[in-house]
Amino acid sequence: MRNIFPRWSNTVPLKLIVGLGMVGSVLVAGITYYATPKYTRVGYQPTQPVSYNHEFHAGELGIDCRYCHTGVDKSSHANIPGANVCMSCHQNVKSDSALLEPVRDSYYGEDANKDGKLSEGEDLNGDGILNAGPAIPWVRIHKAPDYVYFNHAIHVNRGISCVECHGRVDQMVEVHHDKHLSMAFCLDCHRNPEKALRPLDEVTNLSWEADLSDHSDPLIAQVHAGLELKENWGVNPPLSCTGCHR
Amino acid sequence: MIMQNNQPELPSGKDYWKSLDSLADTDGFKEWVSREFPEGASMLDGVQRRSFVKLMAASFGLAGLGMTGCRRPEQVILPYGKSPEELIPGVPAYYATSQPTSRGFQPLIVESHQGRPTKVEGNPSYLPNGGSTDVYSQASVLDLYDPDRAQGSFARETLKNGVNRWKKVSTDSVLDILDDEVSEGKVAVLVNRSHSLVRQSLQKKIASSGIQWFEHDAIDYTSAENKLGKALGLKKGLRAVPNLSTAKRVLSLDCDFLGNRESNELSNTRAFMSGRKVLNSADARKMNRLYIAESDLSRTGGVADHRLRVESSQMIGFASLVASELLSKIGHSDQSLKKHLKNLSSSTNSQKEWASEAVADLLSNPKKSVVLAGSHLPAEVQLLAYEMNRLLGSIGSTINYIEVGASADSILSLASKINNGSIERLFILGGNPVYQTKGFINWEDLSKKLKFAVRLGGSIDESSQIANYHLGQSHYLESWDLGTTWDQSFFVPVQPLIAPLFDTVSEASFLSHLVGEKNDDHGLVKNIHSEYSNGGDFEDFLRLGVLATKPVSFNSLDATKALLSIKPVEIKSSKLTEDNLEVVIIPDFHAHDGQYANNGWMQECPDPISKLTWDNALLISPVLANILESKHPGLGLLPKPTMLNKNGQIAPDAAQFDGGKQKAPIVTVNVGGKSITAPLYVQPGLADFSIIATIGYGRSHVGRVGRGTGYDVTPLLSGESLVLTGASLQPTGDFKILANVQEHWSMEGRAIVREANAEEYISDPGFASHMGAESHSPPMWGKDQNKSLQEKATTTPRGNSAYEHPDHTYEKSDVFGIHQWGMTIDLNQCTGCSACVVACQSENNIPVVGKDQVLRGREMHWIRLDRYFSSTARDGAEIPSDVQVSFQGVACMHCETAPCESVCPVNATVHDEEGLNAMAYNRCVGTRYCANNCPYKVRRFNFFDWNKRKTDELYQGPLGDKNDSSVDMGKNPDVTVRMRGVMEKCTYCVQRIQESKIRTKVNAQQKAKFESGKDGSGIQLSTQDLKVPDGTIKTACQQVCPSDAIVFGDISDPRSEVSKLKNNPRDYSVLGYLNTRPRTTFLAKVRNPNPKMPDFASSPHSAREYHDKAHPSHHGDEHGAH
Amino acid sequence: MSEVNQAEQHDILKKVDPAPWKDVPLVLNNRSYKWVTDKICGIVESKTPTWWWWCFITALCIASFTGMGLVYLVSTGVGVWGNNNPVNWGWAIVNFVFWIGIGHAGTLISAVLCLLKQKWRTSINRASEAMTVFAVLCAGIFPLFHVGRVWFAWWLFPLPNANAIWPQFRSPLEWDVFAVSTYATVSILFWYMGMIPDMAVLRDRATQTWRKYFYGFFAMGWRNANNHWRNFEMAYLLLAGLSTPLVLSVHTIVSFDFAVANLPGWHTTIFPPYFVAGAIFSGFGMVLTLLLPVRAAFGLRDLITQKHIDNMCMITLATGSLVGYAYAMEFFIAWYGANSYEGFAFINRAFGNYWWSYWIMISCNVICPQLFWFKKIRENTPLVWIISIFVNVGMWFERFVIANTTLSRDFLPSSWGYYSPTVVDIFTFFGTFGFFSVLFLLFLRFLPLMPMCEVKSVMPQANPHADH
Amino acid sequence: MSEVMDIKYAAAATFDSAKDLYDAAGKVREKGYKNWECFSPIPVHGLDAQMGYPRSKVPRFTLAGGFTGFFTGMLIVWFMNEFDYPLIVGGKPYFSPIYPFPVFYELTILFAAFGTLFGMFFLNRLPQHNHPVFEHPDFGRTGDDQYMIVIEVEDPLFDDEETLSFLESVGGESVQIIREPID
Repeated sequence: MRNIFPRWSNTVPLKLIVGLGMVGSVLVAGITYYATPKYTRVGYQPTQPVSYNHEFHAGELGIDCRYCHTGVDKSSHANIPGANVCMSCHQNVKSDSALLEPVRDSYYGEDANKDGKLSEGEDLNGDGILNAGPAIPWVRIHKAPDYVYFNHAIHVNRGISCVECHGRVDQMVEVHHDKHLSMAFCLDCHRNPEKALRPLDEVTNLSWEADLSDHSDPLIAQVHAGLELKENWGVNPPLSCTGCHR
Repeated sequence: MIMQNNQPELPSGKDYWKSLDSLADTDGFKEWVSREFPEGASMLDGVQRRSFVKLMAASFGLAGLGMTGCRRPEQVILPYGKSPEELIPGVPAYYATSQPTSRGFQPLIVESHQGRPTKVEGNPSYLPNGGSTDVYSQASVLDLYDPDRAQGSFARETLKNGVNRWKKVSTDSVLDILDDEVSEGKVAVLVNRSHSLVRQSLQKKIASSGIQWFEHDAIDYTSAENKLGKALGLKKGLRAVPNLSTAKRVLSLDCDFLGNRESNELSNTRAFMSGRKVLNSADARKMNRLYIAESDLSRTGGVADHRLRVESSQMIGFASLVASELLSKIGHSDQSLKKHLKNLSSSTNSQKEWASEAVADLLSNPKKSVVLAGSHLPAEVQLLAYEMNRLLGSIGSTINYIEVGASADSILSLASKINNGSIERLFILGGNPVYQTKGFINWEDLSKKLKFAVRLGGSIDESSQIANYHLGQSHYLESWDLGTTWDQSFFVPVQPLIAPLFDTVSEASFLSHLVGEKNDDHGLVKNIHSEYSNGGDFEDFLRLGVLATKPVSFNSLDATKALLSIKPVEIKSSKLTEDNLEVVIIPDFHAHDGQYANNGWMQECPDPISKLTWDNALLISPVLANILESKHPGLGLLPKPTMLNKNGQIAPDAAQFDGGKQKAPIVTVNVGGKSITAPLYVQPGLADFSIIATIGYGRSHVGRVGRGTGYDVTPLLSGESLVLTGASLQPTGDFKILANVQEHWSMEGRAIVREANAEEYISDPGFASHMGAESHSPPMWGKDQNKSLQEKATTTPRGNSAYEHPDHTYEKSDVFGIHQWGMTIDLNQCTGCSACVVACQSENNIPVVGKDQVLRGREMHWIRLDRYFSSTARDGAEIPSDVQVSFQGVACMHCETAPCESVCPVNATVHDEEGLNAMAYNRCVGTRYCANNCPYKVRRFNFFDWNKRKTDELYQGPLGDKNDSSVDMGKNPDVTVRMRGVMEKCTYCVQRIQESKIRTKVNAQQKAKFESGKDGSGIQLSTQDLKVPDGTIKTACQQVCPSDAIVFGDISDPRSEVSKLKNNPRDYSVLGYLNTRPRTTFLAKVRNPNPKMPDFASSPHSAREYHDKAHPSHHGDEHGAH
Repeated sequence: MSEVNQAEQHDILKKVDPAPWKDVPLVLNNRSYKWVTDKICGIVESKTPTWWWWCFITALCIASFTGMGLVYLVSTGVGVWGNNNPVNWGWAIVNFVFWIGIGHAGTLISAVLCLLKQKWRTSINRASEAMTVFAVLCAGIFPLFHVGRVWFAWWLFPLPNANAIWPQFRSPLEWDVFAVSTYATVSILFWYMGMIPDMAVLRDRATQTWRKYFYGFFAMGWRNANNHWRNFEMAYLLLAGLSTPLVLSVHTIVSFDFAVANLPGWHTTIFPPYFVAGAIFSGFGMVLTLLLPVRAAFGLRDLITQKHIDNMCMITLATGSLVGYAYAMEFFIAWYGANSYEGFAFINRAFGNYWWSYWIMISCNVICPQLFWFKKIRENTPLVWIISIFVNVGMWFERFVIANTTLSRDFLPSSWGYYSPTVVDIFTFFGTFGFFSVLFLLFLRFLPLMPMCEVKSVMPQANPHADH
Repeated sequence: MSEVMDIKYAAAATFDSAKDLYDAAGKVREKGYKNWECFSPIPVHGLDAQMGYPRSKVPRFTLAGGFTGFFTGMLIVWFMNEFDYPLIVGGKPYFSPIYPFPVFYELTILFAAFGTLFGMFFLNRLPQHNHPVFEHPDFGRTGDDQYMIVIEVEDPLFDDEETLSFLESVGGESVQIIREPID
């Protein structure tokens, strides 16, 4: 009888093992990078119906976040401002800019002559009310899954800044998803809140940094400041399911 | 022919509001949207509609519909064009309103999320109810979103084959036609009884405009007051309003004053049960005592200390017996009256001893005792009860008689007037008279005589079938009204929380339209308020929700003459036998008088006593059952005793359970020529020859939920009494499968519900801890036995276990809780009203699974009400006739050493640092091991996509229809809606806990910041500042409970209410010997029997059953005791 | 190795030389090696018999039931099964334990009997190992698919994820994951390693090319060299040594699913030994059920002798009686423990709502095997086969009794219920027999039914010192 | 030309019974051959000693595997339930060597089993699908009922004639040279 397999076949097994090992590790690496929120969410930047410029308003003009996002310190939702908020300035500023057309539509609605009063032929659907116009369909960027109950009020009021989850919005012309906001992300902060805690006045100051006077490393400075606040305020973020899942 | 028809405006009930999409199609909805969400309206048309629905969902913040977190479709947020000032998205708003019912207006506070009413609570400003609600108010919010509602107005077209089709028309057009018709004259209005002042004021105007007025209710709660008024020869009604908080002894003559057969259920319960709160032996000594003589086993009977089974038709005799005992005991002078009562009561001598001892006890508590008579009983009994109360001196102390207006003309006179042609045009408002009266009124003929008829109703029902037009009636959460509570001590408003979803009209505006008043109902209510409040602020009234007033009380008069006029012949009802049975017709627990027949929550909420869902049955006594079995062999009513029954291992089932499904034989009931067929159900505790039938089921024209459920009793009705005699039963040989959620009725001598008599309690307050396996096993806590509740809660000492338990104290652990949550349920306070069950369902988005799934044992209620019977009879084969009832609300116990947690392979159910047994739905893979390992069986599994699929298409899986999303609008956005394949259970309303904790922290921080004025870095907050104050958090079940049986709070705080109760000697854990250390513990039940009574037992039956099983040796002397 | 002279070696060898099987030869009619080789390889090399095709197609059809059942289950929900509250488990877990139990005999024969130097195992161990592997595959289906959200079943494995949450290792189900997967893997390894030399033989005999390469590939280039044999034997012995504790642990852990729970009738320390005994019992039942027809079909009477059948019957008898003892002991402890809940649980088993299943179990598991006391019956092959079937039925019912009686009537009478399976339950389970048969038929067709080298080594020719 | 077509690999002789092989093997070893091997359809008892082989080294791999398994298990459980995300479960300790023992136990066995099998492969230099000895015309029968001794050319004592005659002298039949073709 003769050999069935050629001589070179003897080296195949070894090559196979090495090959599979490499493929496997690439696969794992690929999944951990592409199939996790780090990749799937971060950078999501839809085009909005109105090209609102956060960098300009929040950055240059320095309008406080809470001026528009009124719910953020009272409610679980931060709340997208109604057209009336925009118009409180833009009635005077750039009042006829074409970019603001949707805003004006939404604000005035049936009020054709924009006098705020119900006058002849304005009440189109005849309900005796001066209805507002179509809402501006802002595209949602940050969304926790339905079974996660994130509450803005408690974070903002206990010294967690917007920047922790939303990044430097004051440097974004158009807002994008900056942090991956996975459960691991939440847990990380809930385990060591001192990395994020800051004085209440600085919560909406996205560029704030802990006092560097007696520490060279900003991180160490932050942790020191944070630990003090954590102790004083009795901060004890929940680590168990009930904190976020109900 | 009017009996057969289809759903309104569509050939088959199938393509009916498949989802929000098609909801958005309906004009009414579009209009509503344009008013509620102006910005959305314009997007409703054409291709954008679909997207609009999505947006609406977003702006509603409907949380967690389906739990797929992985895929994220692009979502849009729609802000307001002009944001309303008061509305903060994500923060619920609360409004005071009330629900108009035939039992008076129920004061409510309703929770609203972004304009959607989601949860109903009682209005605490109405003190008699103390913020509690009954089961019906809880369920009423579901009706608002019922897809089978009449979505606007319809015109009836009868096809050649006689089938009715309904064509959608605009309400205004109907109202215009109506005006012309009214001008024709010969108009009548038929309404259900109401306590609305708006209606009252309009009624006058209507009368003056020549329109005739008739009222009807199948269950007429005002009948007693009218009978009594007439019997005493008054022009007005005389309403008995008991004041049970001061009553020490109560004798109830077939009066279910704690149940749905009488008015004032809530305030009665609250007042009466407060007299049974036992925290120490002093309370036990002054505990009140209830005697009841009844035919049905009512919830009141379940609470009673002494219960006598007497057929309702025998009540005059029995009442006279009691009265004559009373007269002789107080040495009444009037001999003729004595004699008269003697021979009235001649037929009831067997009950003499019981009656005389009861009366003696009533007399021993002067001014603190009261006699109550069921409203369905004849004038004679009402009169006797009144006179007894007068003689007992209770009037003014334990019971008040207030004057009310006489009742309007009855439906019978309406019928005759239609027949003689003096009425040609009829408006039927509310109620459902055609369904309720078809037993004695031939509507088919009447409808031919009518020229024009309009029906104003919430849904297209039997009464719509004789009408030319059906006007959609607005839900009470959509309309304005103003009325009084039953006791007439308060005015309460009805204010809308949401603009009408559809093109519907409220009763008030309909009536005002009738009299040509064009002002809107809001104005109407405002005027009436100013009229009654002599210039009080309307806004304040709406904010508070109540306005106190004074009922006209009646100064008592001697009823002797009236009593003497009772003729013996009238009451000499022949003796009852199996051939001469009585039928007692009562309101159904689920459907009430039929108005809740299409309410899924009510349908699935088990009847407290019979534990039936989705059906009603004819209840008969075990005695009658045995007779029937012997008369009709193979009837299959009672199961053959099994081996375990025979050797006394377990008690026999009260019905045949075929593979866990109750198999009930169907019989024909004949009464005076009329007959119905219905399934039989053997109910321990019934009077031997009574048949209890419930009204409200077997509706022929009802939505998809109620269709085909139950049997219809109305053909038997005669228009006079609800108690019919001369009935007989005839088996048909058929069977019906009934969805009974509790197969086994006996506790089997297990120390689950622990009970003692007052005397026993006084001599041994800790009796509960001397029962159960743990009482004779080494102490669970081992060396830590004597630690305080707080230490135990925070450090979870190891007791005898081999493990070192994690420590939750602040110092020792990185996971620590500043609260430790716990609950107590006082078994002595529970009457079994089941409001907690529906409240929980409403609060926690618990799905309805349908009869088929209930039959398979898959009901989803997080809290269930276990009902056990116990009796003296312990011979295995017999079903007892005289039973004691014990209720036990069972929800997740949040065990500290939870058996469910340690068997979950994926950490889906774990403990949180505050002692909650958390259930992370989104982590659950559904091994169901936790449910197996739960000794209390409180975990519920989503076997199907209950929330996504229609209950009748579950088995079609992805091919089945999607559920009506309209119901989703009523869901609580703070609670995840669970998908198929995950486990769920009671969470102690964790959403409420978290909200309160967050609010407390936020407030503490802001307060401190405000005070310090600094950037907050200097703020010092102690754990005390961050603790939620005791009583802030009320779980849904706790909030509705009229008798405060449920108390929830922080057990790490020794001053909290719950801690105090847990330190009460009555406190015990169910199955404590398993060392599960439940955070929910129970306060043992204390009964208060009268040693002199013939049916006295030295200790409750259940307790004796336990001792018989636990210590068979003592068996002898146990019985020697009595 | 240092210089050792001939004589000494012989002494040493005499010592290590196992006692030869005196009384009955394990291969009848003193066959030659060649005969053995031809016989066993012949089964694989000969043309496919028609009966094989019929069986195979039937089995495929039956197997499809499982497939359909599972598709319906996953698409619609666990509700399509009969499970309810309180009986949240029901057939799925019953079937799982049943199949796992079946598997055990294979490992036992190949491992335990090997350690015990039971030479008669050689002609039956390959087939029973195959049975083990296939049974475990069938078993695996049920715990996997009984979960509500099977697409998340991977959460049971300790894999890192974006939610930063891990499995919970206190749960017996988590232990199952490790036990069953380990059991499956090791059984396959053991089975495959034993086949390597036989694959080599098939390779060397092969005439068709595909066979050359197919068997060649799996033979891994085995050369029958003594160096190979030396490491092979050592590895075989070690695997046997590892499988023995494994097989005991697996069913112990399976029994923990019940014993670790706190329910009356489950929470008992007797479960592990009693489950293991039951497993071996049912396993041998299945081995008989499978091998007797095979023996007839391929005329292997010289290799699977009456001696083998006798031994298997006796083991069945022994384990059956063990199980019977366990049943009795449960009742005794329940009574002696004086816990009313426990006491009721057992009375309810025998006389309660599922009494019939209990008595089926008793008659099949305890009474039936007692017939094996009689030589006459042991020698009546058809009868033995029938009894073996009864054993299988009985053992399925044992698991049914344990799982259902306890759950349907546990602590609170208010939550008592009744469980009955749906048609989907029944078909899904029925289908697994088809699945099993498909695999076993393929095994018969393409793999050596018996370990030739082992059979040969227990024949007289194997002895290097016998003078002839 | 033939001598470039192939190269000598070894001298082979076949035997008919285990006994013959056994005895012959003894002689070969005494002769002092080093690179030689016996081929047999079954593991012949005592042949290892006869050939002067030491005890197999497979157990070392098994042991290594076992230890790895046990401690991997322990590490996993400790890391996941105690270190990375401690959760309160049934009031039980976060980590204990007791409750997860089944996990350690199973992993021990799993890894040990892998160690054993792959240890055997490694020591036998398997898989090796191509080997000169396969060139022997009826090598196939060594799996069936024939025994064979092969002395390789590499052996210092190897010498065509002498080795062949020696093999015959110890009772070998069909003594011949195995040639390996070059392809």
